[in-house]
Amino acid sequence: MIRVLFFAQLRESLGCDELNLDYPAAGSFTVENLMKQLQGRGELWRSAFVETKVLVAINQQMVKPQSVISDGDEVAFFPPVTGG
Amino acid sequence: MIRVLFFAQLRESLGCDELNLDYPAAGSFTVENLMKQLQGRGELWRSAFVETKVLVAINQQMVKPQSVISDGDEVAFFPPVTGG
Amino acid sequence: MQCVRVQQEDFNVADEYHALLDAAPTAGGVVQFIGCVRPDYSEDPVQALELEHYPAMTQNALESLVATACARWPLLAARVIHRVGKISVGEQIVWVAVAAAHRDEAFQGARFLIDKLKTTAPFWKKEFRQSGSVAWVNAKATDDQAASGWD
Amino acid sequence: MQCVRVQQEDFNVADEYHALLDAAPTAGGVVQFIGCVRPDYSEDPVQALELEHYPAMTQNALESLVATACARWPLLAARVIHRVGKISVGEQIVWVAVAAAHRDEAFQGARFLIDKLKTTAPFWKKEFRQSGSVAWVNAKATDDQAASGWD
Repeated sequence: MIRVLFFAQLRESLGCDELNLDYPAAGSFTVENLMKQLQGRGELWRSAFVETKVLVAINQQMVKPQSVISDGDEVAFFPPVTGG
Repeated sequence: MIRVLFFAQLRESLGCDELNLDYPAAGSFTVENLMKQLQGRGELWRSAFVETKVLVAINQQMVKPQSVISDGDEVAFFPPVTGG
Repeated sequence: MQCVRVQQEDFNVADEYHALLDAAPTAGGVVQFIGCVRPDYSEDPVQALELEHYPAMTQNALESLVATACARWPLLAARVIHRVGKISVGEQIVWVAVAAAHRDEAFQGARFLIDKLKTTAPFWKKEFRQSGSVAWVNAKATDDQAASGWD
Repeated sequence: MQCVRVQQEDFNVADEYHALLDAAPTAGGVVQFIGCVRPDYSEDPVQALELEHYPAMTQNALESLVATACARWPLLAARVIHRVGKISVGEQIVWVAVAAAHRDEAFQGARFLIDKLKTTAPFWKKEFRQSGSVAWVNAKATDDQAASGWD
């Protein structure tokens, strides 16, 4: 199982703050693989991930798209941060 | 007349916080000229101006040794500042 | 001593400053940065911001920044407070404070913390304008440049 | 709005910070630097400093620094308070604060003011140690370097 979270603009444009996905059985599963899978959910999802800059964290640590996701991880997608 | 002030270590080593000197009659009178004149007051004065770094202000503005002193000016000599 | 807080309530700079000094009695220099909701004088002025964050990550992200700063400079204390939720124009958003023996470390540490916070801590601002319009704030390229200057 | 004060009494950072914000209601970033009498852990520790100054020059020198900072960066407010006379270990000596629309100007303005103050404002420190020994503090080469970095 992977818990996937969305924040800010991304959460609003997807109309979704959280998904729980089955962890794929075979091979190493990266952030890029997950993003491709999410884009397959429809045009809304495709454009959200392709047309805007999206950052990603695994278990609350910022990571790169090449990073590998393990079963049980919390993966968060969000737009560039604007705090401070 | 020139009012000459001394601060901090310089004041203490000279045992003098203020002098009032006649303005010399002839030519342009620079800070360097004044320093040479003060060094002529004795060994204490010579060493205070030769062996330590001395800053100078004319009328409360930091100036260079080449600056010209006018009659009526206030000239202050002091060691490098250490505020803040 | 390090201390990071994420909270809805406003904070009192005086209390925080004194707590910082108590934690760093040998400090020679203290630098504090306070970020406020800046009024703009557009035709449709901003009246408030709403700050969303990623609660499970925020505290860790800020603590990790503070730890990095303390490893990079000899800091005696480094603290961050960041508000979330609705914040009106003129109000305080963030407080970053660093105490050190000398001013150079204090300035560098404080600047590092706010520069990195702005590009790595999971906060997002939404602007509420007088007309009722609501829009997310875009990240600034200048913030990315400031942050990458420390790498 | 600019404001420079040279005084014997201690100052209250909270009051000064709020007065600064009142003078700069459109500020997005405020940077404050506070310099304190740092305890040293030598065998003969410093117990107090005495700050001598050149009264006729001090106020002008600080005002001129603030004016230079305001000409160099778009600052909304810049203030300096510097104490003179006897100051004990742990007490505050100097407060420099700058408010600006953005943090970069605020950090640069504040750093400029304290760096230049340390090399151009006519203050001199004398150290009083536990044993009763009294000595003038020497100027630091690192302060000259920091100040000339702005030229």
